[in-house]
Amino acid sequence: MRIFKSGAVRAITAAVAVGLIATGCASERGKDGDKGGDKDTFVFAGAGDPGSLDPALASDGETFRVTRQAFEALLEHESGGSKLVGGLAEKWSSDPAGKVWTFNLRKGVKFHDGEAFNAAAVCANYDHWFNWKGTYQSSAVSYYWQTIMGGFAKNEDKEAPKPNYKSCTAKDENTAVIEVNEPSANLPGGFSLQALAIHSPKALKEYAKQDATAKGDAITYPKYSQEAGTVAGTGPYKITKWNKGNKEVTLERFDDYWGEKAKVKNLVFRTIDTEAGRRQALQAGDIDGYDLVAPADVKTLEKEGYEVPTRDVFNIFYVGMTQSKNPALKKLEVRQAISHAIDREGIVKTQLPEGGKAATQFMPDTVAGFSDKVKTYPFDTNKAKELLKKAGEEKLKIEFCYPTEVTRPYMPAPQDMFERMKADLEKAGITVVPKAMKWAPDYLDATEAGSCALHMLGWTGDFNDGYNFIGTWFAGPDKQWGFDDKKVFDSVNAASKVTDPAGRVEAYKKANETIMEYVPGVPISASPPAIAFAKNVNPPKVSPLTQENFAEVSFK
Amino acid sequence: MTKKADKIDRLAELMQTSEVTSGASLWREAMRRLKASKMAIIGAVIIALFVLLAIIGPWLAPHSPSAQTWRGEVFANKGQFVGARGENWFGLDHLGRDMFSRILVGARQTLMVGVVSMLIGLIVGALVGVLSGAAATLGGRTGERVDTVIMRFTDIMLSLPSLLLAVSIAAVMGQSLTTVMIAVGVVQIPIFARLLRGSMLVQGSSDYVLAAKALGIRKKRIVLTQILPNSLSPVIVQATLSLATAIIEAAALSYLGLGNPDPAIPEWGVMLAQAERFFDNEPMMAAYPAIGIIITALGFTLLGEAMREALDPKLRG
Amino acid sequence: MALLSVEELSVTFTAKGRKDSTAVDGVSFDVDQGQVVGLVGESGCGKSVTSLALMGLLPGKGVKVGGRAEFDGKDLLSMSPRKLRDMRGSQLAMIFQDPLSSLNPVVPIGVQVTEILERHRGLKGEAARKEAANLLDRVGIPDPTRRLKEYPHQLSGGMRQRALIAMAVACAPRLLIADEPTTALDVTIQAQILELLKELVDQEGTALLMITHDLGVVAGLCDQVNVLYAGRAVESAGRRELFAHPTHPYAHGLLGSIPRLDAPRGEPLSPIRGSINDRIAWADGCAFAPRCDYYTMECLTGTPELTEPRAAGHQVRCVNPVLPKPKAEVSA
Amino acid sequence: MLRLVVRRLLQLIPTLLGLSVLLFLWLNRLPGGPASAILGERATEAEVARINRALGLDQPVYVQYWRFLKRIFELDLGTSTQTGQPVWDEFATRFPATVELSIVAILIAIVVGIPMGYLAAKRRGGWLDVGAVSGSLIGICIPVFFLALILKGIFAVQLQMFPSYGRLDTGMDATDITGFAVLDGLLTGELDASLDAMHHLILPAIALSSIPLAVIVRMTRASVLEVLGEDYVRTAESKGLDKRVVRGRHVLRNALLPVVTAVGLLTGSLLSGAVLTESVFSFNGIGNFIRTSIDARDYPVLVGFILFIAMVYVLINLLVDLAYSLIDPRVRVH
Repeated sequence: MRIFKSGAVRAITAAVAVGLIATGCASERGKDGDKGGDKDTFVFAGAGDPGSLDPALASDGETFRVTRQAFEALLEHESGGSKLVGGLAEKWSSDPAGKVWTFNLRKGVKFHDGEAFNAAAVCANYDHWFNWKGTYQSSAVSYYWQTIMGGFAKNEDKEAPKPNYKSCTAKDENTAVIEVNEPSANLPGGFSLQALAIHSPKALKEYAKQDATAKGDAITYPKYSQEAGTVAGTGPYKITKWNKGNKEVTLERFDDYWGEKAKVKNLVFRTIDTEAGRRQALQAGDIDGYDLVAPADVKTLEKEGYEVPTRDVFNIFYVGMTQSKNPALKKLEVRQAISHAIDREGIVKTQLPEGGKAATQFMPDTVAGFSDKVKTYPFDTNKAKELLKKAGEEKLKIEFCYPTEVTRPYMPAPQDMFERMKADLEKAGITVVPKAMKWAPDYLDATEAGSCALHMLGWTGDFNDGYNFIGTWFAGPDKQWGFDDKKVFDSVNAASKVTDPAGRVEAYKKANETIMEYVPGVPISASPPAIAFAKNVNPPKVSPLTQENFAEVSFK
Repeated sequence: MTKKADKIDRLAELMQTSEVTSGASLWREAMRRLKASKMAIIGAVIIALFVLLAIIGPWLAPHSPSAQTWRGEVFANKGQFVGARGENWFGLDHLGRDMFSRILVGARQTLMVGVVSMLIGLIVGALVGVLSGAAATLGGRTGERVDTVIMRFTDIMLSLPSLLLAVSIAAVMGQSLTTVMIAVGVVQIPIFARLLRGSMLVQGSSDYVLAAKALGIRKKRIVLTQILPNSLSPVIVQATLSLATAIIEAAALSYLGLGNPDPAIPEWGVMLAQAERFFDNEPMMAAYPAIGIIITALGFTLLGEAMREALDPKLRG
Repeated sequence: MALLSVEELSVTFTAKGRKDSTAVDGVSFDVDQGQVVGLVGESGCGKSVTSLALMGLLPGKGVKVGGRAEFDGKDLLSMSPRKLRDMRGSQLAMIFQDPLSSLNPVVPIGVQVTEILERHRGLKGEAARKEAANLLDRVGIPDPTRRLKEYPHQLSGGMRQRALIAMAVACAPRLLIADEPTTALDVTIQAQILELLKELVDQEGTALLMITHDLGVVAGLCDQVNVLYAGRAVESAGRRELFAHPTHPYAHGLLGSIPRLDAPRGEPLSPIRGSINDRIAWADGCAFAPRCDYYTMECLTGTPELTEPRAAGHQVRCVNPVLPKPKAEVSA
Repeated sequence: MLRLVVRRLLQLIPTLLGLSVLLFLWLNRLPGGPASAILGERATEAEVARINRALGLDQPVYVQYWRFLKRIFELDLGTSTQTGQPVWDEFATRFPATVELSIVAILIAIVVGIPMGYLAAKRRGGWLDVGAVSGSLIGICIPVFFLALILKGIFAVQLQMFPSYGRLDTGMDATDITGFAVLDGLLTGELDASLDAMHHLILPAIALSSIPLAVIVRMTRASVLEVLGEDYVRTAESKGLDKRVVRGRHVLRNALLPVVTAVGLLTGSLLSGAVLTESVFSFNGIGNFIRTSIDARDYPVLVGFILFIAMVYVLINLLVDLAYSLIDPRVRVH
C-alpha cells in the first residue's frame, strides 16, 4: 500500500485490513466455542424457510418440521414408524359407522404458556378452524383442514368443499368427542396431522383477534404466525425466536413437558437452499445436521464418518401419462410398452440412495394396501417393441416433460432420471421430445393441466392409508391423466368407503391390482430420503413420514 | 551536365536510406500495433483453435456424446464415477457418457450460443444506437427528443441487473437454447446502442462532418457515408468482448437451471452446471467444461482488449 | 566558464517495432551567467527535445541520451535522479508551450504555486500562500489572493502563462528554459510575456535558454543564437552578427522567408522549399542538402564540420556557405 | 448542485411510471401464476382457480394495474405471494444484506484495484503490468458462481477459515436496527456480532469483487497511462516535486475521474453477481430472493424490486455525478 497515500483510501485500506484480521480472530473464538464439550445448541438445516409458526396455516414439510417440535396432535405416529399411536389422546375409538370419534386425553399436559390441556382446549381448536372466515378459507391457507374435514361453518366460496366436520364436545375434562357427517378414509389418520395439532386456548384467543388478509394481490399471513411469542403448543420445545433476516428459528427446551424432556437445550432450524450448500455447511462444522441429502452425498458423508440414517420408503415416484394429450396412450399396448421399456432397476441402482426400491404399483410396500399380486412390467426392450408393433405405433413420437430446479424426496435427481428414461424409450424405438420446465409454477401448472403427454411426478404420504396415495389420482377423472375408466375409479372409491380397517386394506389391494391392469402410468420407484448428522450427534429415530422428533437428539 | 545528374542520383539514394517518418492511417497504424501485441496474438490463436474445434469437433469425437454407453459403470448415488482412462480420455460423466466426446461436440453449441446472442445484441443494439445517434447529431430539436427517450429507455435496461433480466425473459419464453441466446443477447442491446450513439456523437461534432454539413450534403448521406463508418471501431471491439461475456452469462443461466432442455446435446455451460453437483466426488467432471469456458472467454477478451488498445490513440506507447 | 555547456548532446528514440529515430544529433552550445541564448529552428528540428533532455524529463524507457551537459561543472545527464529532482525547480526551471494543458486542471493555482515553495524553500501554510501571492503579483496577475483559489480553466490564456512563469521563477533559478512560451498566445499577449521574461532575467540575472521557431522573438531577446537543423546546430553566432550575415543556406533561407518592413518594395519573399522531412542522415552528408539551392557533390560526402568562414565566434556547418555582400542593417 | 439533485429526482418520476407500465404488461405475459407455486404438487384446478380469485388475478390487467398504482401512492408495495409478508418487510430484511455485500466487494475492488492499476501503468510492459492485466482478464472470464464454489470449497469447507453460508453465526442473536449486520453491531456495541458479520461477508464479497476488481484495474491503468502523458505532469516533474506529490496530486487525482464513473456503472453487474454468489453461499440477500420470486411469479415483489432498483440506480448515478463535481472543478461551472 506504500504507493498509495491519498487519505480517504488509506483509511479504507486500514479499515479493511483491521476487519480481516479481527474477523480472523472472531472466527477462532467461534470455532473454539463450538468445539467445547458441553454443547447445548443443536443446529439443523432445512431446504426452505417455514411459511408460518402456526401449522394449521401450512401444508409444507419445512414448516411442519419446525412446528412438530413444539406442537402435538391428538394422534401421532410411533417414533421411527408409520403406525398410528396415541399423541395427546392416550386412546381413541370410533363408532362402527366411523362418524363419531372419541378421544381419551392424556392427563397433566401443560401448554407452553402455562394453560392446562383438556377436552375444552381440543374442541376450542377444532371449532376455531371450523369457524375460519375470509382468507383463512383459501385453500392456500387451510389446505389440510379442507382435505380432512371439508369446508367451514359458513363457506364463503361456493366451490369450497362441503363441511364434513360436525361438532366437538367435551364429554368430561379428559374426553373429547369429534363427530363428522360422513365416514372418510382420511380418518383417523387425519387426526395425526401437524396441521390439526392442538394450540393453547389462550393463544387461540389471540389468533382470533388477527385476520389473515388478502390485500389485492396476495395472502398476508397473520402477525402471530410470523413471530415467536403468541403461538403455544404442548411439544418438548417452545419456539422462542424467528430471525427472518438470518433465516433462523430458535426453540428452547420446554421443562414442563409431559413426556421425556428434550436432551439438548436449544434447537435451531436454519435454511440453506442448495443440497451442496447444506452438505458443505455440515462438513465445515457450521451445522449439526440437515435434511434432503443428495444420494451422491450419502456415501461420501458416511465415508467421512458422518451419521447418515436413511428413512423407510414412504413415497412413490411415477411417470404419468396424459391420454388426452397423446391419443396413442389410449391404447393399452402402448402404455404397457412404455412400462416395459423403462429400466426401473437401473434407476434404483444408480440414482436412488441405498434402500430404494423399484415400484410395482402406485404406493410403496410400507403402506397398508400394497398388493404383491399386481401385474408387473419387467424391463424388456424387445417386449416393448413387440407391443408397440401390435398397437401399430412403431413410429411413436411423444413429448416428455421434466422439471428443473427441484429435488423431491421421491426424485433426488429429476434431470438424470429423465435422461435415463429417455434413453430407454429411444432404445424401444420411441422418439422422445424433451421439454424442461421450472418446477414451480410452470411444470406443476403444465402437468396438472394435462399438457404433458409423459411427465414425472411423485407423492410422499401424509399418513399410513392407501387412499392418501391412490385416492389423490384415481378417485375420478383428472386432467393430469386425461382418462375416464369407471372400473378404476370405482375400485378406489369403494375401498375408501369401507370403515373396518382390515377390510379396507384388502379393498386397497384389489384397487391396486385393477389399476396396474389398466396401467394409467408407470410407477418407477420408492426412494428412502436420507438425513445427515454431524459425527458427534446421536441422531433421532428417523421416520418414514419424515416426522423426526428432535427431542431425541443428543451429543456424544 | 552529367556532374549534376549523378549528384542528384547520389542525393536520391541517400534519401532512400535515411528514415522517413510516414503518417500511417489510424487503421493501418492499429493493425501494426495489433500485430505487435502478444495479447492479440494469443487471443487470436485461442479463438482460431476454438472455432476449428467447433467445426470439426463432432468428427473428431471418438464416441457418441449422447449415448449412455457406460451407464452401468457410474453410480451417481454412491458417488462412484469413472475418471480418465484409455478408452475415455476425460473419463465418464454422471450418466456414463464419454466426457471427451462431449467436450469436443460441446464446443460447437457453446460457440453458437456466444455468436448468436452477440449478434442479437449487436444488430438490435446497433439499429437503436444509429437511430438515436443520427437523431442526436443532425435531428434538430425533435431529434434530440427522440434521442433522450431512447437513451432513457436504454438507461432503464442498463439499470436492471442483466442476469435477472435474462432470467425473467427465460421465464416468459420457457426453457430452450433459443431462450438462453435471446436472453443473453437482449442484455447486450443497451450496451451496443449506447456505445454506437456515443461514438457517433463524437464523430458528429468533428470537423469533417461540419464541413460536410456546410457543403450541404444530405443528412442521410452524411450519417451513412461519414459518421457511421468512422464510429464502428469501438463497436467491433465491444462485439469481440461480448462474445466472451455471452458465453459466461450463458453458463450462469445454465447454473440457474435455464439451460438447454435436452442435456443429451452437450453444451459447456450446461455440462458445468450439471457437474457442479458432483464437484466434491469428481471435480474433473466440472473442471473440463469450466476450463473450456474460461479459456475461450479469455481468448475473446484478450483479442478485444488488444484491439481496444490498438485503436485508442491515447494508449500508444 | 559557462553556466551550462552542452557538448555533442544526442537523443535517439528507440520504439519497439520501429527503426530508431534520432531527434537530437550532436548539439553543442553554451549558456553563460545571465545570458539569453536562443535555440531556433523549424518544428521537428529537435529543439524541444533538447530542452527536455537537459531537464531530465524525457521518458526513462525507449530513449537514448548521449553527450554531456554540464551545469556549473556537474553533468546533468549522468546525475542521479534524486539530485536532478532537487535541482529542478530550484536551480533550473522550465516554462512550457501550452499554458492550459501544462496546468493541472483539478488543482487550484495557489496549490500549484505553493507546492514548489514547500518543496524547495520549505515554506509552509500561510507563509507559502503569502509568497505565492507575491509571485503572482510579480508576474502581473491582478488580485492574486483571489486567483490563488481559482482553477486554471477560470484564468485567461495570458494569465495562465504568467502563472506558469511565476512557478518557474518561484525559487529564483539560475537557468530558465522557455520552450516556445508565446506560441499559444495571441500577439499582444506575446509581447507582454516576452517583456515580463526580459525584466525577470535582468532583475535576477537568471540565464535564459529561449527555444523558438520565431525569429522575431530571437531578435527581440537573445544575445547568442543557435540555429538548429535536423537535430544539429548549423549556425551559431551573436544576434547582430547572425541577422546581419546569415551564412548557412538554411539560416539565410529562414531570414529570407520573414517579411521585412525595410525591404525594397516588390522584392519577393523567398521561402525554403520542401519540408524538414525530406532530408538525409548527417552521417552521409549535409541533412539540408535536399532543400538547398547551392548543394554540391561535396555536400553529400560525410558530415560537414563547424567552421568560422566569416568571423570569429560565428560558427557555420557548411562546406559551401553563402557569402554574399551583406544586405541592409538589422533593426534591433 | 441542489438544482442538479432536484432535477434528477424529478426525472425519476416519469421513468418510474413508464417502467411500471411496461413491467405490468411484461409480468402479465409470464405463464402460470403464484397459485401452483404456493400449493406445490398438491394443486388441483379448482384450488388454483380459487387462489387466483383470492389474489384478484382473475380481473383484467388494467384493473390490477390501477389497484397497484393506488397502492404505490400509499407507498404500499403489497404482499409477497411466496412468503405472505409485506414486500417492504421482505426488502427490509434482504436489501441491507446485499448492499453490505456489494459495498465490501466494491471496497475490496477499489483498495486492491487502484494501486494495482497504477503500478501496472507505471511499470508498463513489466511483469507486474502483465500480471495485473492478465489477472484482471482472467477475473472477468471465470464464471462468478464457479469462482464462488471454489473459494467456498477451499476456505470454508477444507480450511474452515470462513463460514460456508449465511450472514451470522447461529445463536449470535444480534439486535437488528438498520438491517446492516456490521453497522448494527457497531451501533449496539455488540462488536462480536459486527466481526462475525464481517467474517461471513468476506468470501462472498471476494467472489463478487472479481469483476469490479478487473474493471477497476483496467480503467485505472488506462487512465493513468493517459494522464502520465499529460503536460501538467511534465510541469509538475519540472518543478522537481516529490514523487509522492506528483503521483497523488497530479497523476491519481486526474486519473481517478473516469474510475469514479466506472464504479458507479458497476452497480448493475454487482447485482447480477450477487444473484449467483448469494445462492452459492445461501446468503439471505435480495438477488437470490428476486430470482426465486421470478420463478414463483411473485408479481408484487418483482414490481417493487424493479421500481426500487431503478431508483437506486438513478440515485447512485446522482451520487457519482456529485462526487465527480467535487473532484473535478470544471464540472462545477456548467
